[in-house]
Amino acid sequence: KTLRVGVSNDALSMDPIASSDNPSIMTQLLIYDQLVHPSKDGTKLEPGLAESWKVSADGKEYRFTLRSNAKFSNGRTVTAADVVYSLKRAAGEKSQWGRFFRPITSYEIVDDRTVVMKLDQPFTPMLNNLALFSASILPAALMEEQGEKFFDKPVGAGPFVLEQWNRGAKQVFTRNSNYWKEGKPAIDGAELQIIGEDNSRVLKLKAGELDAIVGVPFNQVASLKSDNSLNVGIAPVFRAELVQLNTSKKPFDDERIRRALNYAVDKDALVKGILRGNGRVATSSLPVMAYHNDDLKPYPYDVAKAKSLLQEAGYSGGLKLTLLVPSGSVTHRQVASAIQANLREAGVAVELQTIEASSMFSTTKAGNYEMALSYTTSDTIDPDQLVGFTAVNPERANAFHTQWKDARVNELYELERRTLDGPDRGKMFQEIESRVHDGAPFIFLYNQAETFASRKNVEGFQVLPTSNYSLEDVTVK
Amino acid sequence: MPIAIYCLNRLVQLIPVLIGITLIAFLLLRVMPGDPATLILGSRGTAADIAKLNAQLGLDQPLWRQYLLFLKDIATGSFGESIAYKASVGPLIWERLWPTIWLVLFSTVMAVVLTVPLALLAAVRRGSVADAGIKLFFIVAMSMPSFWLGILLVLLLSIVVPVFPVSGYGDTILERLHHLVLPSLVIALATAALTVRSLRSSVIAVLSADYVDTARSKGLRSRQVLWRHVLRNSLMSTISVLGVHTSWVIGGTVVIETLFGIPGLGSLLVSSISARDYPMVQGLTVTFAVLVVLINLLTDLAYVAVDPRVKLS
Amino acid sequence: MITGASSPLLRVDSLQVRFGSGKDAVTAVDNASFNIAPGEVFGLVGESGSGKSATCRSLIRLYGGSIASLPKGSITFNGRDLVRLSDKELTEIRGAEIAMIFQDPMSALNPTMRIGDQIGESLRRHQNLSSRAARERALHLLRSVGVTAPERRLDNYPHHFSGGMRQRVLIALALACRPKLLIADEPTTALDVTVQQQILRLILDLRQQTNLAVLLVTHDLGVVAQTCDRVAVMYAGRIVETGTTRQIFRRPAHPYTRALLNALPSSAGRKDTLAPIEGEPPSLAAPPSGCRFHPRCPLAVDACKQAEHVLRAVEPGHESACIRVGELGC
Amino acid sequence: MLIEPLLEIRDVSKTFPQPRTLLEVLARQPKRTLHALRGVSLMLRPGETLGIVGESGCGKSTLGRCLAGLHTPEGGEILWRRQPLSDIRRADRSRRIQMVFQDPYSSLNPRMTIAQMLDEVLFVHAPSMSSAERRDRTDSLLQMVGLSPGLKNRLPHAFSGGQRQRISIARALALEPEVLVADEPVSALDVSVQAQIINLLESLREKLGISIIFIAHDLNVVRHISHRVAVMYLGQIVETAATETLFGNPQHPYTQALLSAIPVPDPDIRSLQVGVQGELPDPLSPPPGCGFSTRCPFVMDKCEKPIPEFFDSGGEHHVRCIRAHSSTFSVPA
Amino acid sequence: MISPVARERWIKFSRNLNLQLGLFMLGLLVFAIFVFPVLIAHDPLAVDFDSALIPPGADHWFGTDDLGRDVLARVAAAGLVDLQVVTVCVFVPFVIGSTIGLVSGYIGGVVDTLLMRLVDILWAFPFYVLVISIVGALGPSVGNMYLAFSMVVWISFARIVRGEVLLAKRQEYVQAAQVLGFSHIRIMARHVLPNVITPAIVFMMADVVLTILGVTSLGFLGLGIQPPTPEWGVMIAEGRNFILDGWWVSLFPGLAIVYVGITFTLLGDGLDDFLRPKG
Ligand SMILES: Nc1ncnc2c1ncn2[C@@H]1O[C@H](COP(=O)(O)OP(=O)(O)OP(=O)(O)O)[C@@H](O)[C@H]1O
Ligand SMILES: Nc1ncnc2c1ncn2[C@@H]1O[C@H](COP(=O)(O)OP(=O)(O)OP(=O)(O)O)[C@@H](O)[C@H]1O
Ligand SMILES: [Mg+2]
Ligand SMILES: [Mg+2]
Repeated sequence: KTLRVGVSNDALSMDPIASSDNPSIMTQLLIYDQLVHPSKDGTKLEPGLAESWKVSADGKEYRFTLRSNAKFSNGRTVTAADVVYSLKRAAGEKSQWGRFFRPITSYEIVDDRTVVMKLDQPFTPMLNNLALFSASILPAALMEEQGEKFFDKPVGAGPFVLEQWNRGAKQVFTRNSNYWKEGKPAIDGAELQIIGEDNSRVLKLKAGELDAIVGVPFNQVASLKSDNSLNVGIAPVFRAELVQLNTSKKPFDDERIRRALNYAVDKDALVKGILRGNGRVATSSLPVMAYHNDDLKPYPYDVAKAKSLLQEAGYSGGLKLTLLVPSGSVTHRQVASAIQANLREAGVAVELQTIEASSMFSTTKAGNYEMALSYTTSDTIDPDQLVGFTAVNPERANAFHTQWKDARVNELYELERRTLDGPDRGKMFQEIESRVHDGAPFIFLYNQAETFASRKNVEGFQVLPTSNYSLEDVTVK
Repeated sequence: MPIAIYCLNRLVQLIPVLIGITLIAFLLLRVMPGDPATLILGSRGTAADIAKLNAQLGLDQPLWRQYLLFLKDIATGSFGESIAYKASVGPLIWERLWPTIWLVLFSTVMAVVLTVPLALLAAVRRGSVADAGIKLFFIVAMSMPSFWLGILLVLLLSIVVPVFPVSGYGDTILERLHHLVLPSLVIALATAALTVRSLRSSVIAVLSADYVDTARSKGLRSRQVLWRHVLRNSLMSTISVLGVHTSWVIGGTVVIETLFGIPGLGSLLVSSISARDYPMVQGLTVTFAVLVVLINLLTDLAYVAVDPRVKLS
Repeated sequence: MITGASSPLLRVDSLQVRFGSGKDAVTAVDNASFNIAPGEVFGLVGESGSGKSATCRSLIRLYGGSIASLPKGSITFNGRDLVRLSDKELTEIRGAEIAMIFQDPMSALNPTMRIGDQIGESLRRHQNLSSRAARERALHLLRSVGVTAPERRLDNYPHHFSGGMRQRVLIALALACRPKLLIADEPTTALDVTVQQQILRLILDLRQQTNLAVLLVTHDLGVVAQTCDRVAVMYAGRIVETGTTRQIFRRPAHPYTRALLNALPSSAGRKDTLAPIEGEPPSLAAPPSGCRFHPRCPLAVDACKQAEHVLRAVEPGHESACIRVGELGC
Repeated sequence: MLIEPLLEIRDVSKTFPQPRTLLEVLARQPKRTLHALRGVSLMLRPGETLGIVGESGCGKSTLGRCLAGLHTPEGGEILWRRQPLSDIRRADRSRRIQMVFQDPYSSLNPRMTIAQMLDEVLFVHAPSMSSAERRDRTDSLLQMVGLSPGLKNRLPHAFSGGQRQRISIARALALEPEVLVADEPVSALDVSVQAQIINLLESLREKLGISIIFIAHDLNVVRHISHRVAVMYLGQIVETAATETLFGNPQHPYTQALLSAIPVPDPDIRSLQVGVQGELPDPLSPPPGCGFSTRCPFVMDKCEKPIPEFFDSGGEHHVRCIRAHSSTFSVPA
Repeated sequence: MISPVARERWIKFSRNLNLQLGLFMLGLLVFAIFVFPVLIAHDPLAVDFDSALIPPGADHWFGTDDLGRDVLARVAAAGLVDLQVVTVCVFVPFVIGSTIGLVSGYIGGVVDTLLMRLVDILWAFPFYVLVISIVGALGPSVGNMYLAFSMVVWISFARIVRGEVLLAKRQEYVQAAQVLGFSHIRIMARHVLPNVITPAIVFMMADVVLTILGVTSLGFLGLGIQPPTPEWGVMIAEGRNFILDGWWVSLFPGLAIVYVGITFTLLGDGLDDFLRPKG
């Protein structure tokens, strides 16, 4: 049986160290495997290719033991050498995710199945980072041999093998018969069909042309639920919807403006009207996950306050701003219109600019924007990733391309990473969260749930807290 | 071999057009705002990095050399490097070319199948209810935006009465035909709106031509007159209308492919535009233009096949 | 030579042809009667718009446009009334017994069909010839109308032919099934005089060989004089005079015929002024009452305005519609 | 009587290059040209009507259009009272030579009323005239050609062919030209109307003293109206003479054939003897020698080489035929 | 007294059903666009989640969309926007293209050859591809859309007019004007132009339909007029996401486009009859 899944965007690359877009990441998680995995509920880590691991008491040494039956799809056994090669590559110059692995200063291959990593100083997120897609274990020898060509026909140790990739159309997977997990995956193969328009995806599911889809428009959730042939799921995911504000540009360099914008948007209405209640108003750029700061209150909807802040900042005469909106997503389009209508009331004229979702990231990264409607999802179950991503500057994304800078946040970030997991570390995260809230480099919108739907004959299809979908447990009747 | 000479002639005539096409596509990219190197590197890139990449892309060269480089890229079939896909544009376009060609072909066949009987009926029964009905139908068809008609057809023929797939593109030929029925129908209706009009009026004109009277005076039955004498001569002007219109059809695939999720050139153009993938846009523009030029060539040949008079010139 | 009376091949009686409808209705032919004997060349002359083409086209129902109603009157051809035949029955007669050639040879041949096929089509339709036999016969026909190297020409398209050659091809085509009557609607008007001479000669020669009757439409009185046995003169949709060619030219019995002959720049020499007919031909949509020529007629009297259109015999075989024919002095 | 010629055409030739395809250009194939006029010489005296006849495509219109300035001849020259016509400004030239065209249906701008048409001519050429003066002149012009000024606010489609030809004549005469080139002005008209126009042209010529170049293919008409006649064949003049001389004693075999081909409107003189076989040769590749040699019943070997010179058989009768040079020449019965 | 020409025109008009119907429909459209917004007093931009997706009824004749905006108000407002764009995108190229075609066809020679080569080349680019590329490159804005359409559409007008000029040049009335010694400018303006412009005007009507389709298609693809400015194509794109339970959101803008299409097709046919000279 082959499972046909409708997704909205195509992957760009199969190279785990060169990807930061969700479609690429999700495909990579299907074909590659890592040493450890987040558990399905998003609360702890589980063994992956490593059947066990040991962390030294000082937190400076990690010892992994690989499974004896861990094999790549071409039948070769996964060895310690592959692990070292892959992680060194992930920490290398070319990697977009180098910082996540550079704390490892040396590797030791004890035997084929045992590898030891050494750190100069403790690095608490380390284990979580090894669960990232970018820490996927690749076959060293094959990669050496093929170079970049490897990614045209990648070989991994994950549950599926990428059989065919028609760019912009679909990805076809077959079951990896060498997958270490006994009897998994349960289906013979899968097909990811790229269907940009949400509506087409829903229609195709209804028409039986797809078995499952992710990203059901919220306004259709209710009507799909009433369809007997479908299962509709709503998964709480580690995700936050934001409007990035480019603080390196005027007027966003002024905190008052940024706060005013937060006051001017009626987030409750968005959750109610657009999400149809499937979410909650966001308090910061961090999703509701471990160590969430429950004391923070969202910016209330207060046009008068917004106006007075704008006036204070010297923009009483009105403002003209542009907002980048990713194409394809209905929800984003609706939210954008609503934001536009909201801001108009505060005297801010917004011009919407639709832009292909996959190029959103590179555009904001290049700094060519004023405001951008976007979101973050966590690939790990530890807040460290998103803190580094959305709050710290300089860091990989310079506070998610807003260029916002807060010395205390940077300091806390350094500290948190050296502190062992526990309440103390939690406090640091909470402080960071409240500083982000106050500094308002984003308009914090909401934390939405992920919607998905499948036909009744599909069982086990679900979206994980890390926003990806695991297909290995899916069965099709 | 007059036909061979004719073809050769047409091919020689293509040379300046092809040069012009590449030149325009090239200039289009150069006048676009934004610097490809900055786009590729993002804010990570230092000024030095950007300069290096610009040199790598040849953007530091004088314009004419850039153009020659572009021609070289075309000649090697690579068309440059896509920014979004980080791969050569040429093979990506090649992969996407076929769905578009199938779509155009299929819709043209459909349009012709629709056009000939309806136009003949309307012309022969000029002024009748059938004529008025056909006219009204195609005025409406012509005025309908293709995307709207597509949505309506999907609703009707994929959801309410699920006969055709909602969107996508199959693997086998049969599957593809099945997937292409609705999108082709949308295009074919718009095309037929034009060709029915044109064929109808040329049939009417031909019906009063002297040689049709000659044919009738021979005692041929009206059906024989219609098929042997009227149709062939009327088709000529319709072929040129169709030829001009293929440029529209090919352009229209942009909308239709996006709507029906067909992985062809059109949907690639739309996503590349949004992604600011300039080399891809440039390659696609050239490809589209060359397609049109080739189809015009085919039209001319069809014309030659129908009209013996143009053979020599 | 008065053959018409005995056993006419074609007898047209009170023919009326109307075009258009409602206010735009035009009576192109009104109360036309004439007959043609086998082997006779019958001329129909008149100015542009006088209804010559409408008359002869209506004989085989090729009106070249929308007709208001079926022609009134009767058309008896070889004992059968063509007006009463169904369309299908008429196609059996077209081409087989009555053939037609048209004014403009440049546009009367299908430009996309080989000459041989165009001729063969008629043969295959009426004589059930095989395509090989039809080709043989087409070859023969082309040779007989004086097309040089007919073997080669058979596979040519019309655009390879000059105007005169095309008219020859059209004649071959018309005569393919040995019709009894050839309707020639201004067959030489579009041609140069030297070529006109050749074509007229050809038609007369063929008539000689096959006892073909010809209805020759023309506005050139010279052509009439040179070719026709009998003539009918049309004015504004009506036949105003019929007679043998000599009667018409020597003793014209209608003022219009007379004026027409006088208006010719004569070949006899340079006269100081011509004698034109004043005014313009009337519109057929609103023709003058009575005798339609009366507004331009130098002899018109009040009675002409009410005169009914009747052809009266002036002498045997010579009829005129003028009520003052007695006073014309012929 | 040696009256100074008004217009002298000397050895004028006009060619039309045929379009070549790019491939032919690249293959360096020679240009193909259509020689519409090949060394035409003629002259026109004041007050005279010169008839030009010939079969379709022989270059009659091209000659007329060269005179009217619509074509520029490649070779030879046209002199206006000894002054090259090419030196005269366009506007001045148009005040001297005017033209009437063949097709009464396309020679009037379908979107201008008759009054506008005539008014425009006066407005352009006599800017000093007041609009009232122009109105008067328009009316008198219309009256001159026998039209009622009451019709002047109509568009051309409201007029019959003969009336339109009258309007064309009025428009041409508005400039009071000295020469009127009439390119088949009556061939599209019916006999009865044709006679009206011919009479009109005759009377205007007499009244205004203009010269007329009358192009036609109807020999009877030409014979009626012309003082002198030139016969053209394949871009060349083959014979010129005073009208009666030409018709009474045609010397060129082509002229003879042409004359014999006119159907005489007399049933007692039936003469459908075919005088000349075949049709006009392809003007793109005319025969090297005498143009008529391919159809001439008297053709000899000598005809096929050089183009024969004009032979003056006396009394301004010129013939381009080698048989006219020889003493054995005789008019065939 | 009415002049005979005016009388004729009136008779011609009174018999021209297409033109009358077309003008009537156009009048109705203009009325709707300008009067409805005043009449119904709904703000086409006001977001109100409480009244989202109300089916057509007494309060909202065309219903409301997912953000609670009145569809009728938006359709009317969009009509204004779309017709403005279309007017500019058709009229400017009409003037430019016709002028170029007129001059080029009349002068002929090298200028004409070069120009027609350029036209050939531009002609090879499918309309949508060129427009999308230009708009995509310069960014989606109304101004750029004007630019893109103008750059593309003038070709058609130039081709049409040039072809007609070449025919007209052979007409004897143009030659007569030359023989009459008129200046070339006068001949072009008074004698050629009025007789060649009819097909261009008729095509202009067809082009309105094509341009409406083009503009709305761009809007549909998100490359045209940007939200919240109401635009028919954008509205259809938004509405298709809840086509099953809010069919009215994309139905009405679609019908509006069809209405405009029919109107201008009728006008085109009518003008063709009306402007063609008799005889
Ligand atoms: N299909 C038609 N519809 C309407 N009116 C017609 C039609 N055919 C002919 N007429 C009218 O009938 C009249 C006679 O036309 P017809 O063609 O018979 O004249 P004709 O004598 O052959 O003239 P010509 O010498 O120009 O050929 C004309 O006034 C013409 O306008
Ligand atoms: N503008 C032109 N371009 C090319 N060839 C031309 C042009 N004008 C005339 N010709 C050619 O020149 C030759 C002479 O043409 P012209 O019109 O002078 O003949 P004509 O004697 O007036 O014929 P007709 O009796 O048909 O009017 C013809 O072969 C014609 O095809
Ligand atoms: Mg006729
Ligand atoms: Mg001529």
